[in-house]
Amino acid sequence: EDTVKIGLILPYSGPFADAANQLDAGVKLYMEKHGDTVAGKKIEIIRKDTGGPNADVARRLAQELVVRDGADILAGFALTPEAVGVADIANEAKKFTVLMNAATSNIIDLSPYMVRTSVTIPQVNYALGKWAVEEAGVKQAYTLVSDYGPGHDAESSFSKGFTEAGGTILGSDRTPVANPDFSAYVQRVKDSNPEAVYIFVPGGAQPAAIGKALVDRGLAPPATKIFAQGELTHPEALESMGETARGIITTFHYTLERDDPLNNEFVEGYRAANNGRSPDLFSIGGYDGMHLIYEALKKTNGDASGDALIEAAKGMSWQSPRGPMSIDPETRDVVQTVYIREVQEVDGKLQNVIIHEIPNVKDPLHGASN
Amino acid sequence: MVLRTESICKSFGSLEVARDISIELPQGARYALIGPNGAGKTTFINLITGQLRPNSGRILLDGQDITATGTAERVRRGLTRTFQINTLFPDLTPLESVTLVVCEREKKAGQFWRSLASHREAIEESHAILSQLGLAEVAMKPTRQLAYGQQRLVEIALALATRPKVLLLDEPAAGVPKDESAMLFEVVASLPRDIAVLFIEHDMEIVFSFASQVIVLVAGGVLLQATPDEVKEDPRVREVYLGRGHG
Amino acid sequence: MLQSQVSTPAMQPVAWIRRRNRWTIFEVLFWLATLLPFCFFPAYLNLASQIAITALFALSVDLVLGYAGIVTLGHAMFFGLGAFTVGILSSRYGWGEPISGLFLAALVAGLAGFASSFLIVRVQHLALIMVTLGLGLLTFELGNALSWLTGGTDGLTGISTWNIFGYFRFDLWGYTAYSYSLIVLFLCFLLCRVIVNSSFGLALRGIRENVKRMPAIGSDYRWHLRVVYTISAAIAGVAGALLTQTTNTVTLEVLSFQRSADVVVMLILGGTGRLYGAIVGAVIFLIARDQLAGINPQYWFLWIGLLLMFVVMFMPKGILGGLARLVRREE
Amino acid sequence: MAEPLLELKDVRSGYSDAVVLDNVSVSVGAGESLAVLGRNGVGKSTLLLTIIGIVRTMRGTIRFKGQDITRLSPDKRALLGIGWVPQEREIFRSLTVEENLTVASRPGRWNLDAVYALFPRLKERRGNMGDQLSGGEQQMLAIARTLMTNPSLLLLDEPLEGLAPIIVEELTAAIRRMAEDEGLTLILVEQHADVALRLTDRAIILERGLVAHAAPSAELLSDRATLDRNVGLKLESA
Amino acid sequence: MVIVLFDGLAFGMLLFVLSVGLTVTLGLMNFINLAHGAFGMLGGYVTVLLMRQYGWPFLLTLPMAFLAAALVSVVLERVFFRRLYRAGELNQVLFTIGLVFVAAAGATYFFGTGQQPIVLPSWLRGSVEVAGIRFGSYRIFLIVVSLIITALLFFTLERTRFGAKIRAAVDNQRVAQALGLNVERIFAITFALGSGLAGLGGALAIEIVGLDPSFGLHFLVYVLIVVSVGGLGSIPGSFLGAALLGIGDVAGKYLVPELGSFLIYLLLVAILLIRPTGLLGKR
Ligand SMILES: Nc1ncnc2c1ncn2[C@@H]1O[C@H](COP(=O)(O)OP(=O)(O)OP(=O)(O)O)[C@@H](O)[C@H]1O
Ligand SMILES: Nc1ncnc2c1ncn2[C@@H]1O[C@H](COP(=O)(O)OP(=O)(O)OP(=O)(O)O)[C@@H](O)[C@H]1O
Ligand SMILES: [Mg+2]
Ligand SMILES: [Mg+2]
Repeated sequence: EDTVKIGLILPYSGPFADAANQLDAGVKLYMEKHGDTVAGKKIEIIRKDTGGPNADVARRLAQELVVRDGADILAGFALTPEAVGVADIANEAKKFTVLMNAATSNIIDLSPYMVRTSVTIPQVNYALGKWAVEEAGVKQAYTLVSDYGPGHDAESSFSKGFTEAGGTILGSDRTPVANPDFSAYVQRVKDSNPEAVYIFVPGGAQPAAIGKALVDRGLAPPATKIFAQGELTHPEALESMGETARGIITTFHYTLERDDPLNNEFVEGYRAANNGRSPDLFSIGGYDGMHLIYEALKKTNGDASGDALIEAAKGMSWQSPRGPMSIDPETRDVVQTVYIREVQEVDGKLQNVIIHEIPNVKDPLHGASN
Repeated sequence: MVLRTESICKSFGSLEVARDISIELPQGARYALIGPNGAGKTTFINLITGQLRPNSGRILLDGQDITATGTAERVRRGLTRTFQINTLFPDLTPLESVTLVVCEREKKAGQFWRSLASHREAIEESHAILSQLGLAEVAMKPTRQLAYGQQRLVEIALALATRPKVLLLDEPAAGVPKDESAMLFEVVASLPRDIAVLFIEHDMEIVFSFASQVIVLVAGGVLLQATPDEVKEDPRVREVYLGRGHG
Repeated sequence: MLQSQVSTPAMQPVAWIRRRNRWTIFEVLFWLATLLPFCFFPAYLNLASQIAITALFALSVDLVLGYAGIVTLGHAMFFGLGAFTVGILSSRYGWGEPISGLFLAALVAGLAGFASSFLIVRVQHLALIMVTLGLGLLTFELGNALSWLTGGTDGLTGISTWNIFGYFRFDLWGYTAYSYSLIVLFLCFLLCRVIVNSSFGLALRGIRENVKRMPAIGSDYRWHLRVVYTISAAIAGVAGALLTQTTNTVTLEVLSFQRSADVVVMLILGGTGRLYGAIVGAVIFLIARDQLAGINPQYWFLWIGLLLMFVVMFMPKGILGGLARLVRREE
Repeated sequence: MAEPLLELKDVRSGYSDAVVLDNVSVSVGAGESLAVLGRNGVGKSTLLLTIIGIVRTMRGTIRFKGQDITRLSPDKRALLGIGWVPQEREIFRSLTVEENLTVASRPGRWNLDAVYALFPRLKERRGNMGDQLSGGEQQMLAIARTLMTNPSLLLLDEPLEGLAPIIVEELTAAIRRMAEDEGLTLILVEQHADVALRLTDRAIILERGLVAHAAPSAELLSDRATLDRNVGLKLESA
Repeated sequence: MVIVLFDGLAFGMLLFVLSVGLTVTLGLMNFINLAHGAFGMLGGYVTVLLMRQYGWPFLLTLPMAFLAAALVSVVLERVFFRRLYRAGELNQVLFTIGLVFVAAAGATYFFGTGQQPIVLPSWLRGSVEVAGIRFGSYRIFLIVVSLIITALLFFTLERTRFGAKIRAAVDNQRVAQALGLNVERIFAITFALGSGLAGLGGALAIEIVGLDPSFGLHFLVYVLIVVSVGGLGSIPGSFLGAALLGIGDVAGKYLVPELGSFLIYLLLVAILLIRPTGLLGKR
């Protein structure tokens, strides 16, 4: 056997196709840069489409990858439920499984063969909650999150950090996942007139919509601070929001504009390969996921068995375009720098400017539960 | 009296289509209901059978008040009608359609565990009804492919299959050629004497030869109830309905 | 020479009706063909199992859509209820016995079907479609709101299904999964076949053909509709339960509009009102999807879309309808 | 002699699964009126449907006003001046009575006033939706609707069905006026053979898809034997 | 509370512009056009392309969005749809779903899977303050546009003979044809009108709901809700239905946020159970 087969399970079609594409582009970029052989083995990617959040399909695809295609490594997983669906298979088939995006904390507990190279929601938001009180001096806030798993996680971890540092939450609302109009919720926020509002919505069209709704009501920095996870100010959303985005503060593990040679090279390469489209959190998750696989294979000398790879992956640390990162040897989860950014004008263009860095952040829930 | 209505009233908006209609239908009745177009004849039948609810008044079947009873229940109690404008099952064959009616009547239609073919008596009964109406040849063709006149006959077959006590026929012979409509009315006439029949018909020849009593409805109200001969001679009826030709 | 008056040679009516319901050689061959994956495509057994489950789901929809004329865009509601019933039973209460799970799922989904049938029979046409859609979406949102019970979008974890009869273990290859799904599918199919060939089935077709006439022939058609809707919901629940049991996962997606819509598409693709259409539709759609997605994970739906358009243009009664026409032409 | 207004030559037509008419040749001159008689299901309606173009002509030709219309679509034929009154009325349900009348109207002698004068009942019901009419009113509307297109050839499929005797009287008078005074050409399918024969100049009897008998109406009216044999119609003795 | 009503109305008008085209194709023509959203998407991409690539002003792109969708629909209508009018609703469902898939693939191929933001002219951005309440400018714009569309359509479709012709052709195609109506042309024009409106709606909606290849399916549920609640084929019905849904949804979310995601569906089911033909529907 001279090839190592990686089964890449992603929602290439359906509502999350964009996430899959961006992630896939990260994977491709890494392989272009580093070749498709490592430790004497040829790397072969087998792409499988789940068509949306489809746990049962993801699971079946993993099964097929194992029994039919003889895959050695399972990777991808843009969506939490799909990772959940596959955990059993990873266990039973003993396959090294790399979560390149799925961001719910506890999924990694489902299988000892899983590692994560993306981020967890508590990781960035707990830090933001603390920072908001301690550094930004905000005393009370209102939270507004999408009513689904990640949103709930975001709400609770931000609130946890925020209250632990001495802040008060004035109120929390949850918006329907597929919500085209935020005016009612924003009006509720306005009624309670908080110092700051914390937002979590999935990427796509909603960030711009909620951003505009806030500003239409006069809920805008500096009068009212807006905190959010990084999706809120992704490049397309920034463009659509325009001026109104100025001053929004977000927390994230990856910042496109971070001026760092590694990152600049990554962004340039990425744009060149993707019609000028910029990388995002999915891209970096895929990119680093491949890095981890390559490095682990080097370490095992090409041994692609799950047990060998997972041992190799534990404790691995490296410099990524996002900054320094490592794999926690105990939880197999990602440890990395969290960036607090503010939307500011640079060279006449609005972009996310890093105003604070918190190094070596672990997933706080894991810290607590383990 | 098998069927009695007491002061039935109904209006559509400002249009009064039934004013205070009280009629009685004894056992074995062969009554005709005539009147100008738009007089409210079909509406009256709709009211009796429950497709429409009266604004006021009562309907009694066998002495029991059925004003609030649903259509299906009225049919099960023996009050059946046919439609002026064909209301059939286009993709079912006449045989299937009539068998369905028989099964409903025998309360077998809900038996989802028994195959249709095992309801032998029902199928044979419906075939007999169709044969009686001269439809045996087309009984196994989809209803939609039958000529209009044949479809009219299927309409009657469906009604007969409910074994009604009171049969309300809304222009049953419209579109059926003369000789066949005569046959049709012979079938109706030869129904057991305990069935009461009320039929709407614009063909006076049929009315006068099959009806024992004629009810004349004009503008939603009963103008007159009388024997055919009396009706034929009544100047008011001639004026609004018959015209000069009949006499 | 002239054909207008010439009809089929007189046949005994009972025999004519019986002949319509007889098992044909095609049917026997069809079911034998379902065994092929065991011998020839063992690597596809997991797919085959999911196809069987989807086919069962489509079958339940055919019962209401193809026979009673109820176009539903919310049937995932019952599928999902079945799926969650066994999922919750296993993950929260530790009961993973499969057969009893199926019955429980059928019961729960059937009850929900019966309850909602009171609303369903009150409306027709677009309103009916929209009410089913609305109820389906409400159930989905309810599932989301009860995420403490359902696990929300992330899904339930910790489901484990026991061996069937304490003996057959669900293996990685899917031998057990497919055998189990196929047997359940076949049994439910037999049930459906009996139903549609009964006088009740005839009443359903009557409803589909002309609801307005039904009360005038003394039929309590709303009751018929309620019964068939309940049966259909129960079968959909069984399909959902199968999915949970064979995959040990269940997420909100089982309740989604997407699932409701997909199954209707598959059913129409195969051909409505003929039971086999449901199965053929699921088989073709899912195999095409799997193969096309294998070739190109990003654009497979282009080809599926073209397939659907093609079928409508050239086989307006679905694939089975088209085949039936070919066969008749041969005769 | 001038070319007839309408001429069917060896026409075969029917439905996908049954040929209904075969070798039918009929011609009607301008201003002439023709009765079509025959038993139930023999193809009378199909003949009219073939002329208006809803049923496809499989063989043979149809000429109208000197033009071959065999392959024309129904709307083109209608614009050339053929008007058809369907047997089953087929009122537009979601249009009001007045909209039913005006939706396809074309200028000419028949306008709203004229049809309302013919059927006062329709005027009373002008705001009703099409499906809220009584059967007879629908029949009137179907006739009036076609008249509003001011056709030069009128195809009537059992137009008297479901009408009160007094209306039948008025309508037959009107039809006679149209035929005799206004020179409208008429093809009338009617179960009441006597009425039909009194209204028309000539008659044909269809039998098993063929024209079994053709004769002047007056002659046929007295030839009860032929009628009885070919049509099975018992004539009213009115 | 005024602002909540205003926002509700504006949200309703967003639903209205998205669905008014479907009121024409589904409501009037009885054609189950699930590809409605695909035409909307087409209009959206036209606007994006014209604005981003060629720097057209937003307002000028709107008629283009209408025209492009209308033109494409005429071609499709001539080639495909006209064969489907009498093919039954299930075939229409299947075909148009197929078309949505193809459209999504096309959009992905040409524009990628990402969001396509547009930058509105400044007079449509931000808000206007009246009596201490801030009204979003774009929302005011949407309301005005919706009123204009409603008025125009109401007069062309319900007050002219053309509207009657459409309904006649839909009610009974063969009789309409036999009376001399050019049913094919009527259908083609109507279909183009409906699709054009879809395209316009898509273009107008980008600012609020964004645009990506899943647009075609994403709003299907909403537009179906509006059309059925308003009543098939009734333009004022759609308007009223959209306004009611919008206000109900926004006010409900404002007062009982926990019910947020249920509201619109609860309204749907409740309204249809009380009035199965929709608010102003006759069929
Ligand atoms: N759509 C159809 N498909 C197949 N066969 C049809 C169709 N319509 C009519 N037929 C058949 O064509 C034959 C002629 O029908 P048609 O309606 O022309 O008869 P008709 O003479 O007008 O009868 P009626 O006096 O009852 O109106 C009948 O045998 C009928 O069964
Ligand atoms: N749903 C309705 N809404 C308004 N008016 C209606 C409705 N249904 C019927 N009508 C009107 O009520 C009147 C009575 O109609 P009905 O059908 O009872 O007449 P009829 O006596 O049966 O006439 P015909 O002999 O022509 O069949 C008609 O003028 C009709 O237009
Ligand atoms: Mg009547
Ligand atoms: Mg006829």
